[in-house]
Amino acid sequence: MVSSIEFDLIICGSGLAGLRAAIAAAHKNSKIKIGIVSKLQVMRSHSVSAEGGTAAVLFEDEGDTIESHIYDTVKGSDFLADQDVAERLCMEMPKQVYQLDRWGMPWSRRNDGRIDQRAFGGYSFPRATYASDKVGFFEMQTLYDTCQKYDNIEYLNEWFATSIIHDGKQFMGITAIELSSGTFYTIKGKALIIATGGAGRLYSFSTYALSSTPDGLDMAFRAGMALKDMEFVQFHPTGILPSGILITEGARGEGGYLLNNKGERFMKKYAAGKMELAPRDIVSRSMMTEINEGRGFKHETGVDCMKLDLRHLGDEKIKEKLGGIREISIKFSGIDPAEEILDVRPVCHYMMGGIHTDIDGATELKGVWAAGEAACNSTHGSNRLGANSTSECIVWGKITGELAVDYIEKGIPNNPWPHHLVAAEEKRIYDGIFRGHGDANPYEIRQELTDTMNERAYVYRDEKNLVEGLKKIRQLKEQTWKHVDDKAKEYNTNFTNVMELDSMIRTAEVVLIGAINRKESRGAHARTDYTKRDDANFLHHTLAYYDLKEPIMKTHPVTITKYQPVERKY
Amino acid sequence: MLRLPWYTEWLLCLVNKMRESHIMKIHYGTALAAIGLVAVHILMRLTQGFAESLEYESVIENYKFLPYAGLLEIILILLSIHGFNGLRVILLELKQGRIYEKAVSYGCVAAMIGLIAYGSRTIIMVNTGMI
Amino acid sequence: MAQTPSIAEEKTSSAVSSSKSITLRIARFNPQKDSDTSFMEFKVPVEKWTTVLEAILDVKKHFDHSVAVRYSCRQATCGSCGMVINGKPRLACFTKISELNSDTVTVEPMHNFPIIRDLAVRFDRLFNSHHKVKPYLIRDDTDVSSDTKEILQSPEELEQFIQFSNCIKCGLCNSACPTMATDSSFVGPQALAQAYRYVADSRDKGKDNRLKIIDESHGIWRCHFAGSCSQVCPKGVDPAMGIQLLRGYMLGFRS
Amino acid sequence: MNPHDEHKEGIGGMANPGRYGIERIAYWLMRLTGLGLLGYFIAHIYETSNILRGQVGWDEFLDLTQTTEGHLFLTLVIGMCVFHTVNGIRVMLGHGGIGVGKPARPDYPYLPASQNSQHKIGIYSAIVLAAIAMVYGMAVMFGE
Ligand SMILES: Cc1cc2nc3c(=O)[nH]c(=O)nc-3n(C[C@H](O)[C@H](O)[C@H](O)COP(=O)(O)OP(=O)(O)OC[C@H]3O[C@@H](n4cnc5c(N)ncnc54)[C@H](O)[C@@H]3O)c2cc1C
Ligand code: HEM
Ligand code: SF4
Ligand code: F3S
Ligand code: FES
Repeated sequence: MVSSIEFDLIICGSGLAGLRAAIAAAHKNSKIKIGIVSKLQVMRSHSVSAEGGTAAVLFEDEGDTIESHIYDTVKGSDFLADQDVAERLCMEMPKQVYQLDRWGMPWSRRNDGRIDQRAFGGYSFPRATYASDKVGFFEMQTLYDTCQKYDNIEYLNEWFATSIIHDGKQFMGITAIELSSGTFYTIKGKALIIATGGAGRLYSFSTYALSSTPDGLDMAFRAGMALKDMEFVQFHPTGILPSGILITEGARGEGGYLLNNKGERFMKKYAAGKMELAPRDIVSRSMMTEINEGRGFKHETGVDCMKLDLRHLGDEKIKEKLGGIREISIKFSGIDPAEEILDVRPVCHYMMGGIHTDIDGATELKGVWAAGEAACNSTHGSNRLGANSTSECIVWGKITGELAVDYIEKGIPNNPWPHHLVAAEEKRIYDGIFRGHGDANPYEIRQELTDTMNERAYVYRDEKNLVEGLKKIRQLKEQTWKHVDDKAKEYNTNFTNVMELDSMIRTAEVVLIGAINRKESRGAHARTDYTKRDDANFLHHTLAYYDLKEPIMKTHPVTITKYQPVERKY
Repeated sequence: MLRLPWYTEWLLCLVNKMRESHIMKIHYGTALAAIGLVAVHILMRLTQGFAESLEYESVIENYKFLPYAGLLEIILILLSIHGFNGLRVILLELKQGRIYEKAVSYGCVAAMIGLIAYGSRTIIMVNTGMI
Repeated sequence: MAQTPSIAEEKTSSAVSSSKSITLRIARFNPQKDSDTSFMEFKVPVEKWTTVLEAILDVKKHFDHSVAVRYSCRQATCGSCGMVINGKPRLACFTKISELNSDTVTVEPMHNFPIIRDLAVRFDRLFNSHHKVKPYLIRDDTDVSSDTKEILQSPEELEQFIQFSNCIKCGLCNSACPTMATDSSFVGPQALAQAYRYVADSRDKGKDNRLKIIDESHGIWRCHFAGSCSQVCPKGVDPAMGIQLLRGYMLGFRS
Repeated sequence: MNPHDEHKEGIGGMANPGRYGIERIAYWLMRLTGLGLLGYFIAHIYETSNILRGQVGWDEFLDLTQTTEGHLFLTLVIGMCVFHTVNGIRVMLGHGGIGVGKPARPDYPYLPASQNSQHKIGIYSAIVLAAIAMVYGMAVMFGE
């Protein structure tokens, strides 16, 4: 018999989105039992790494408008955002910033006591609400601590979810492994919110936590839900060398310069109006163009890079507003940004794509919602603006949390439990992976996969490289890496690592196929063989459905309300 | 065998109900008060000359001087409270468990009272000339 | 178009010249199977920026997949990777091998936390203690309505608690504290520092409530200002300061 | 119970002078001197109770303590007393939140304000004063 536990609402993932959903649900109904399932200890989620800001319109009295936030988001998305969704984000956000304030968020303050905001890429008003340069960390802390108020939230720390169980009509539960004991569980539930975050570890040069693998996405994918717009991967201009840890856009927001080897602020050539604060896709492309045309630098590891100059900000301002990156660069790169220039390079930073949802965060399966980076409700289209992601997590965390409670309260038909699906899942992971055999080292396969993605599907892409990349991924898939050498039950991360790899291979395929199919350049997807945006043929979302052989690709229309696509210039 | 005085039970009950902050305030208070009093005690020995002060006659004389006997009694009480509470703290941190912790608390209070009673006996008996 | 070369390729090509290697000793222990801790030794190549975590993951990747270790952010913000490195509690991802000045690096699980396996320890007690001190703003109007604005707070007021807000719940302080070494009921520096964090927040109204919670026999008074917590804290939280300031309220030195 | 269940560092870890600097030394000196003084205090009460045995009993007992060992022991007690008192005052000030620094934004590399020179000086003074008192005590006792 498989061990089994039961909740009303299961929240899979405990980043900003997951925790915000938990609070919303617990607050709405103190009777329902909520279980937060996370493969990490709840408060260790990747969201703690978010640095720069959370976008919201707070200073309407000083000239900012919600309308402008909406338009900046839509324009930033290269018109692939669903405009009604972007509108919902921008309308809801101010309230959420104040809500966090009331829960104890240590927002940075202006001298008059109001919450401060800083400039961020692609916005026409400084509206990135910040708390030094540890926004995500403080938000996570605020949400985790606020969760402590509610007795109906249970924390399943270090439980690795492996699959979604449904009967074809509605959600029934999930399967998961409790890491500390190695026990395989079914967790029955009436509703599920997937908040498993992004998949940025598909790339070896990445700002993400090492745990940001696509197992959550893949779980939904295998359960029949579509992955949307996966070809759009954001590369942040400033990943520090050699670690790839992020230097927040806030560094440029506070006035930092990007320099080429002639000592020029080269952004004047590419986005004279916004300079370093153009949207990320544009800055990253500009940097790669400079490097490709020979105006870059070589880091001592041999990697090409550009320079980020913060020296003119002065020691005090850096300590006050950029303390976290100061710590990171001194510690990990041995450079004090007040004294020396930093070596930076575009780095994998965000997945615009994710599980296909509607404006409410509902997926195609009844009883399942998705929120945060794991979801793709199409707020960000083909390029997310900085600071809009934590906002999205918070807004749709709240929305999905409340909707899931509504759904549970209405009562759900008690359909028979599909035992065979649990048995099949057990077979898949234990017979297929845990007891597998082979001599390919899964860790080396993972390295090869992420290197391939870095090499073939980076800032600039073309047919040849993408096809090569896909071929390589499929070769790796065929190798005999499906085995777990660690035979112990307790805390077997070797096992979860191989399951992560399994999901990475499938997701990498979806990214590459989507990129091959999209024969245009839009937002973060820049093809050197199709350099123009092509609204006639590609103003649509990409959907990918799971199939045994290869994903089935479809398209989905973009919702356009007020803003017709125009050329995107900064 | 030393018999515990009648108020032991009552004190134990009180100690049981006290907040830890009250206990620790007493701990600090006794320490502070002791600083001054112990200084007087030692200085008196030194002014009399250390060796001379230990002569039987002078010790008896000291005890019979009521204010000094009072001083000794107060020091006795203060330091017993302070010292045994200190011991309680150390023992409490060394090992945990309901029964053990109860035993430690009660044991320390009992020892404290025992020591006070024993020391007081000396003072009172000498002071009232009962030897 | 000139494609960018693979970063991984470049890394390996330059690694050969500059790397040296050290001996990494990893404590291995699975309470369900073993009777005692043993140490396994591995020779790992290191660069000047290699962190202890990277070295451990290198072992996991190439030599022994079964090393049990907790990690995530690799940038000292998630608090996963606390362990005892060459005798002192530190974050593995925030300790460079080069700064240890030693050819042998020994890693052991944190003290004062029960071991799950190898370097991974149980945090239940730390999380429970944290929960116990009511780590959230206590006030009546925590819910917002449509016309709610922020509660004004000056930068100076923020300064009163921001340092304690930096706590990543890594547990290093609890691992270093001498009281924790024998007292498994002590709330511990982590939770006490968080109690102070909320008490010192100008928006909070729960001071008396919280002071009461920590005023018990294994509460705040079991701290003797040994200061080890602050010495090992990787985030500058300084729990020792927070605890003494908190106690200042209770002794009537502050209000 | 398996000792690893809790994996507490135990008394050995409590002392640990090497790893945590002078503050940790002060911590366990405070403990040891406290216990030592308590031991002495009990003995002292017993010692003085001999007065009840009259002149002969008192002198008999006094002779037992007026030896070189006895004097060395007393010297130690003097040292313990001075250290415990001076450090006790420091600790009480610290516990009251005095001299432990002010909360402020920490800048990397983080130097904890509570581990400051004021308290270090306090600890060193306690040790030095204890040493002086011991020398003085020896002079008085052996100098006769
Ligand atoms: C370095 C960095 C800086 C950033 N800075 C900003 C910024 O300044 N502003 C901004 O708006 N955005 C920023 N972002 C983006 C933003 O941080 C993320 O998009 C956001 O935090 C994602 O949160 P999430 O809640 O969706 O998921 P995450 O925080 O990624 O959490 C994922 C959760 O899912 C759980 N999980 C995953 N798989 C499983 C499984 N199989 N079983 C169980 N649990 C599972 C994990 O344990 C984790 O709890 C940044 C991103 C990075 C990488
Ligand atoms: C007169 C001056 C004294 C002062 C100022 C003083 C002060 C203190 C203080 C402040 C503590 C608490 C330490 C802590 O919590 O970290 C303490 C502990 C202690 N004291 Fe004293 N004390 C004095 C004398 C004595 C005497 C004479 C004795 C013996 C009877 C004694 C026995 C103890 C014991 C056993 C402890 C517990 C040890 C510890 O917790 O570290 N003290 N003292
Ligand atoms: S106070 Fe410091 S050492 Fe302790 S848990 Fe928090 S961050 Fe870690
Ligand atoms: S180490 Fe422990 S004793 Fe107090 S000052 Fe820190 S909590
Ligand atoms: S891995 Fe996150 S703190 Fe070290």
